[in-house]
Amino acid sequence: MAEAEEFREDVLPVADRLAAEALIVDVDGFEGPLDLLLTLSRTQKVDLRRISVLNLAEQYLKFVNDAKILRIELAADYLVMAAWLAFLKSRLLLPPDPAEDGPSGEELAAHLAFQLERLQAMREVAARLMARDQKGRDFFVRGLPEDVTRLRRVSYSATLLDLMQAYARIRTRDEFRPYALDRDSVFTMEQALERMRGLIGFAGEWTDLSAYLPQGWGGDPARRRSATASTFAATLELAKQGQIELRQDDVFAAISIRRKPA
Amino acid sequence: MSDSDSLEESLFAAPPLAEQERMIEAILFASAEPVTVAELTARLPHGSDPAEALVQLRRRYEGRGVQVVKVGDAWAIRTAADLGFLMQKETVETRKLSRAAIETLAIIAYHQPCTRAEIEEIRGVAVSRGTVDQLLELEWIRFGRRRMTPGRPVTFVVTQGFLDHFGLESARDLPGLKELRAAGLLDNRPMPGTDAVGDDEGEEQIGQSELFED
Amino acid sequence: MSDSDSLEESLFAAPPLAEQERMIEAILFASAEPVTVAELTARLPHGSDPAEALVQLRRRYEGRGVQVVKVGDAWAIRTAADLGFLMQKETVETRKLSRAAIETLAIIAYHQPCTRAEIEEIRGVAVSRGTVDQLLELEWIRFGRRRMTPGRPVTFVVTQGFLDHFGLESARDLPGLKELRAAGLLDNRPMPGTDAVGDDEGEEQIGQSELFED
Repeated sequence: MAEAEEFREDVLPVADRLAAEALIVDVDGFEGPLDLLLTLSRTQKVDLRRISVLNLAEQYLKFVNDAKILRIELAADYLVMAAWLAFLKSRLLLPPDPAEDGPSGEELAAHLAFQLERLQAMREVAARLMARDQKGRDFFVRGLPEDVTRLRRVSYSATLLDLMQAYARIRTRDEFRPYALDRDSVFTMEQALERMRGLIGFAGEWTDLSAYLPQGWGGDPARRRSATASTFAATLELAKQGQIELRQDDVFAAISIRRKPA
Repeated sequence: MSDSDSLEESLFAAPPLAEQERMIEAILFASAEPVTVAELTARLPHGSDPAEALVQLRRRYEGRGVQVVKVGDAWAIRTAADLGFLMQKETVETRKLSRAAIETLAIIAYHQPCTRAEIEEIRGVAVSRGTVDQLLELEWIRFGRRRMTPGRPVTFVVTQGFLDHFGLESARDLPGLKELRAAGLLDNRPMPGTDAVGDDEGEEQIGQSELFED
Repeated sequence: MSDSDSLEESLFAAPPLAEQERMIEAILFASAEPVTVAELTARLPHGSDPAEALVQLRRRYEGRGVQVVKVGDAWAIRTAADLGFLMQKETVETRKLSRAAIETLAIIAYHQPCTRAEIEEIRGVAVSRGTVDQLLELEWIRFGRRRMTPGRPVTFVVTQGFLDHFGLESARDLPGLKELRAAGLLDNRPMPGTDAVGDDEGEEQIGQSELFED
């Protein structure tokens, strides 16, 4: 049986041989080894259920071999498939060893045929799906959805993608910086507020805000930024409560504060 | 039934069926998105029966320029597909899907719930970054229940938006689904010699029955 | 009319009036703006008579839930005036959730039950009360059991409403970090030692926007 098929391969019509060569050039066009096998299987011109897996394995191995000769780099999964098909071929050709466990060559071949048939079937239904009438192309939604404005409700929207991206953003930030360190360079608004409450009693004169930064937070830029931000936020809060006054003479100029005169 | 009963009923009587039909017609016309029966019930006067009125409304629009269509458990009005040629003005240019994305979508639709590993097993190639992302972004697929197998992988299922886009009443109406099932091509058949995980088979059955439930 | 004229006419025969009516119905439905008779004439097959078909279409919708109405010199389909009350629910103003809120929500979803201190530890900045209040108001989070640690802090968990909104069956179905990376969502991760400053600035801005959000 196998010999007959090999013989048949030798007398392939020229057109088929050209097609086989075209495959080589086109190796980038395949979506993985299974796709390549499916394409090769078409040259057998039979129903996928009647395909000769042995013949197919040989076609594939020849393809990989030709690619080697032409020095075409094949991706690893193509080579993995080649190794597996070589194994399958030996299983199919050699008489079964009764001492050996595991599936028979026929079982493995049947599974490969199943995989090819399934991939082919999924391609066909995918094409049928895309050939269906589609919204926005063949049929259309109301062009002028009506909104009679009487009740207005604000709804906050967020998609799952937003949520996952937010989480990814946070976790990526954390991956290279242990929490302990983060904690060290964050001066919270609560801390700043507590500190400022104790200090404003002494702030009778306009004083630059930077003078209120806690000790040890002025050096490292990250720590200084955090302390500045929280101290500034705390002064805003205190200003809101009417305890202090803020002043900034110009855009981006230094900010000064003082206790609100009684 | 006593007189007082019927009096009470008339106080809270639902509008006549024809009137309910008008109301549903107005609501469906006003919305670009499918409206669920539950939402219709909430918006119609107390005691209305949208399901019944929908049957009539749907019949009324048979053969007309617009159609009353079912999308999962929701309803919408859409233009008749044979008139698409008139609508060049309304056509929205959709981003062309790659072959990988189309196949991935089909695999999820026919095998749902479906893990990434299963998609890769069927296509025989890794699912590239962004393919799943693109389908999620189109809101054609969403995350389903996690599979109760080692690693508890996430699964994907298709959405109402998918059904709406392809004019399907439910996932059961996917073209060729019955034939594929009959041919055993939707079975989860493990490679001979590898241990099938018992749990997985159970899940698979849930998956398939899910496809066929209402 | 000469013979050649009538021959030409039959070659480009206009569709029957009923078919023209269907076409106009579909066009009026799908158009974002009222459509003039001139536009209809241009879009319908040659030889059609939109004015005549419009009269019929208008009559067909008499007494229905929607009406074919004239707006200036153009035509549109509109809700019947007496059913306007049904459209109240249609007006929902959507706003995007702030970055602080979505991050807080994500942390609660992934780490629930989760205390405020834990959220702050993970985000690296203080969580304003307004952010938590907003999420509570949206009914996406609720209070969970108190933590049995000093101070007995309250915890937060996500709600069924959250799962419904994000199309999840359970919070455990959220993809993990590895899966996020596979989906390409963890692309722009800063390499160790690079642009630590930029990263920091970003964080500070989050903090500030959060403080001034309410």
